[in-house]
Amino acid sequence: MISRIPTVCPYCAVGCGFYLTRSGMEYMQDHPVNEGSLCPKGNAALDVLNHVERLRYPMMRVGGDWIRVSWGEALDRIAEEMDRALRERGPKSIAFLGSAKCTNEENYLFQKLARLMGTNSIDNSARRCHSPTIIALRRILGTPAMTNPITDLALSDCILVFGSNLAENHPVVARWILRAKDRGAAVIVADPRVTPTAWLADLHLQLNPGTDIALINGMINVILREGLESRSFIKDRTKGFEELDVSDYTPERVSSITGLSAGDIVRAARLYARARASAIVYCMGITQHSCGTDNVTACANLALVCGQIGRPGSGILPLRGQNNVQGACDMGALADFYPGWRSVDDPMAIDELRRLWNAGTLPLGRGLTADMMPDADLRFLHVMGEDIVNSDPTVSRRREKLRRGFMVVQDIFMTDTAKLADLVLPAAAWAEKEGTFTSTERRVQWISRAREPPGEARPDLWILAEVAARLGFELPSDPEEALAEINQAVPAYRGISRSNAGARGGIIWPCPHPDHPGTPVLHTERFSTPEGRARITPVHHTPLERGSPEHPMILLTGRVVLHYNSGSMTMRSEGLVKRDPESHVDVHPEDAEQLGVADGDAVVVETEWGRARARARVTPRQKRGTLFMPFHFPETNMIASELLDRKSLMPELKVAACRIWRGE
Amino acid sequence: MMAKIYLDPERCIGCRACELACEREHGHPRISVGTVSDLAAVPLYCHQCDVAPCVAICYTGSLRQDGDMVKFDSDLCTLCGLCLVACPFGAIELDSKIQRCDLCGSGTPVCVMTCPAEALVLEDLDTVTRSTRGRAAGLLAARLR
Amino acid sequence: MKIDEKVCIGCRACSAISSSISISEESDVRSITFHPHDESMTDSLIEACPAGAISSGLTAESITLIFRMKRCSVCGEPFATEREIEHVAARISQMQDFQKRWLDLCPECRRDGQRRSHAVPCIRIRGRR
Amino acid sequence: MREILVRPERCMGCRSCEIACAVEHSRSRDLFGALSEMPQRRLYVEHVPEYSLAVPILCRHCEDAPCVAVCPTGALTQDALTGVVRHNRDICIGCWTCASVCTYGVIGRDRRARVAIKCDRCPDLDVPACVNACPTRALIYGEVEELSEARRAASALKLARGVAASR
Repeated sequence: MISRIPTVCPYCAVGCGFYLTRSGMEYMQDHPVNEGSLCPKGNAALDVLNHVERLRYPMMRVGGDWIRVSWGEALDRIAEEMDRALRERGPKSIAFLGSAKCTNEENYLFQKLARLMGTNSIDNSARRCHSPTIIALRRILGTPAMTNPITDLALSDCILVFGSNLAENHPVVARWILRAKDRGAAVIVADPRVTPTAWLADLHLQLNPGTDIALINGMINVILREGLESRSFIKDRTKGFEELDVSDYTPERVSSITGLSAGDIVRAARLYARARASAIVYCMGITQHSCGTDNVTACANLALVCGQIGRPGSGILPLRGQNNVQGACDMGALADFYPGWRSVDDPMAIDELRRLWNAGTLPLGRGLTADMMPDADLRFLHVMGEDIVNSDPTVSRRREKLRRGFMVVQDIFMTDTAKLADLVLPAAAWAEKEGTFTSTERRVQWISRAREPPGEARPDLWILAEVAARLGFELPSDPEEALAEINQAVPAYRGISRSNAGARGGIIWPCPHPDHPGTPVLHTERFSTPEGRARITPVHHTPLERGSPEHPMILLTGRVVLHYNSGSMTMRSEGLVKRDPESHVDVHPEDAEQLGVADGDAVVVETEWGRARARARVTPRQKRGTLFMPFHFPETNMIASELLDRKSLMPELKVAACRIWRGE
Repeated sequence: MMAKIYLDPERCIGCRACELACEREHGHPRISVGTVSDLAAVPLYCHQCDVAPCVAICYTGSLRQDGDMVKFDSDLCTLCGLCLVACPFGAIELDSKIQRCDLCGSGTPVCVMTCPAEALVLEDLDTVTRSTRGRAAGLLAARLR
Repeated sequence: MKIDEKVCIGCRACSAISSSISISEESDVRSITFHPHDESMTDSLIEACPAGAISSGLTAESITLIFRMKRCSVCGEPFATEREIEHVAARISQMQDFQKRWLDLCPECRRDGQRRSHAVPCIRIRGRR
Repeated sequence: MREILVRPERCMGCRSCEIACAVEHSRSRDLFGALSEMPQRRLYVEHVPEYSLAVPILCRHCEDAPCVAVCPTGALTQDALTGVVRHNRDICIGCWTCASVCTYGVIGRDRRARVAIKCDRCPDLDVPACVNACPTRALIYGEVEELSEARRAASALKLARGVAASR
């Protein structure tokens, strides 16, 4: 009997390793990313596994009650309802939501099932964190993923952090930034708030919300004016530089847009461009805007102009949110991409999959995303491990509309989404099944089964295979067999196997054949665009006109260190909840005084989308004129914006015009 | 000299992983993180003082100086609570027993192991001050060149 | 057992051993009630008392001793009896000439004060950025 | 306020300062006596191999010194007039909080008394022993204003020489 089994943390996308023992956990000191360390959520990971509220049996809604049913009944019913929806209304009436918390194998088979049923309405929560990254980096660099591994940050001489509070949201990343600082690296943090990440900064750019493009173009302006660009890199590795016109973005003008001093803009530009190796780290402060795709494009432009990409310590690092969000996207659990980043609008690319899957035809054109589902006339919705009601504002506000059709939710807890369903299936949690997770740095790691699932809970893969079998498709229920099929479908995963992904630290894709050691740094010699060059793409600042006389302030949203996304996991962890029990809203002291709000007061925050209650926290670290609310509490989602980035369908969750007053 | 836990406040990101780890290990956290003016975070824990006031006040010998560490023997403890009064750090708590850092027995304490930012280290004092001096000298020397 | 109320400092040692000694706290006072009890416990109580306030002998009635609590000079919360503080101050100064400025603070405010002083250099640098 | 100024460019790493410091803080106050007493260091000549330089690192007696701020017992105090950070061994509890916050790493541990040990700027001497002993005047002692004045004069001289040479 093995006394400890290696596993990967189920929370964020850093992909930290630790051991599960019979009674608890142990740190894994030889893991390449976390070296034994874990953040508070990682330390509390077992609370979820052992929780009394875990779903144990399949349950069907009959009238207002939940009735325990057998797996056979439940699975037959799913097949029957899906089949009926298809017969009566066609493939447009069915939809699927995959999960950035489920394995690659599960997401791969889930999207395959959706597409074999004739729909591209399959999506996952990546839509709400990095869909702009997917669109922009795929177009510009060819590969929509982090260019360098996390540990590479220790080799950087300048780290530019844009819109990421990584010290709270990816604490282990801070370890590598601190290592770089030990070597004398300069750290620049651009964020309207003074976060613990900003504590680490040598230069903190406290810019106005929504002015990222102006800042970046301003930096490029300085770089070009001072001749700090990399001429040879621009000439040999990129195209489109001639079209890049940033002459309007003088430090003085950018200063008036961003609220930063012109000197700080110049300093940031010089630090970034002059360093031997510079890295850009960004997160949802860049993506969750109606100009999210343009924001990412601007980041890429900056890196390309300076040639700061494709070397150790030098690259673009979008920090992704969930433990397998990179993998779920690689597997094509997206409304606009098939596995291996094949566009739904590219019949040639899809034809390869058609042959692999032995399918007659496969659907073309973008399917529905979660935001669109409440308003689509759906007859059947299958949700695998996502709590869209608590993570998606649009769905949250229109949740009742989801109930028009038959809804299946498979999850580990009775989430608010599951409560809407007609059928709820108990799923095995991460340590109770096998398969691969892909972390934010493209690191594919095999997890082993360390525990038995509670009651009759089953791995998602088994559930999918059983449903498929009833619909007349044969899908593998064994993760290794599924991975073998992924080898065929996703080029970057061609050489990935249980043995190399199961080794300590797994393997970083692209891994084109079984003996390949993996590719930690991308784009070292050529970019993965068809022409092998990166495409510099001009983008411009458009003012964020969100304020109005009724809603003069800007509400910012984000995460806090002790909670995670919709809270379906962390809110069930006693150690985390007791340390951070309720929603709060951060207010600058001068705003607070003007509004008559004191620390600890009950307040109401209103946006044009709704009202939420919270407790005020007065702190000078908040920028004047802005508020901040963590989005782990359902209240915040009820008032978040519904505006979309048209290129990626990312909702503008980061900012909303608002007002605040004291009251219950 | 024996290793103790030392803190570099400039590294601490206030994530409270040490608290959670300690609570998991001992049932009650013996290290507590607090933020100051939302600009810094400082974990607070027993310093294993060399001339410890808690040892001076303990009349049962339950707290005693053992080498460079303060050892605690719960069998001798009467739960009088005077060590809580004596400790200048407020690092001792009393629930159903005395809660105080014991460096997790042997090996590396869990708070040190789990700290993502390497703000807590288990070192002996000489190593800590030597590396600080090295850094200070390095910075000065780098500026001269 | 007999209790010498002039010597007793109002700590929690005896009440932790014997169920016939009860302790209660109300804003500014801690009361300890000694009920008549099984005399076989007396030896261990004598041994457990840090102040030497317990001796052998018979007591027929319940006695309640009332101790004034010391309030923290920062937050104002009571945290120990005044006698306990005096006892600690005296015991530590037998060994060394301490300033003992922390004895006026509750443990929470001691932690808070330590954190503040630790954070001073960080705040000085970070506040300027 | 008189300070010890370090001019690392002059330091040749002879460690005369360390020896003088040990002698001054020994009971016997002579070299052989000091050695037999196993002296403990209060100042440190650090060798920086990357730059092949020796840099004397000693207590700066910082303004608003962090070590004084964190000392829970008041064993470390700062003289308002001279700025000297003094350590009272009798009330030190050996918690090493001072040592862990010191940015220079110059608070050590007295092996016997198990309490902190640090530079006291030689209260019995007019000029600290280390400064007296330095053969290259890498350590100098004086008012900060005087010291900067001397530095200004030196750079003015350097510039003037350059101008004169180019004429």
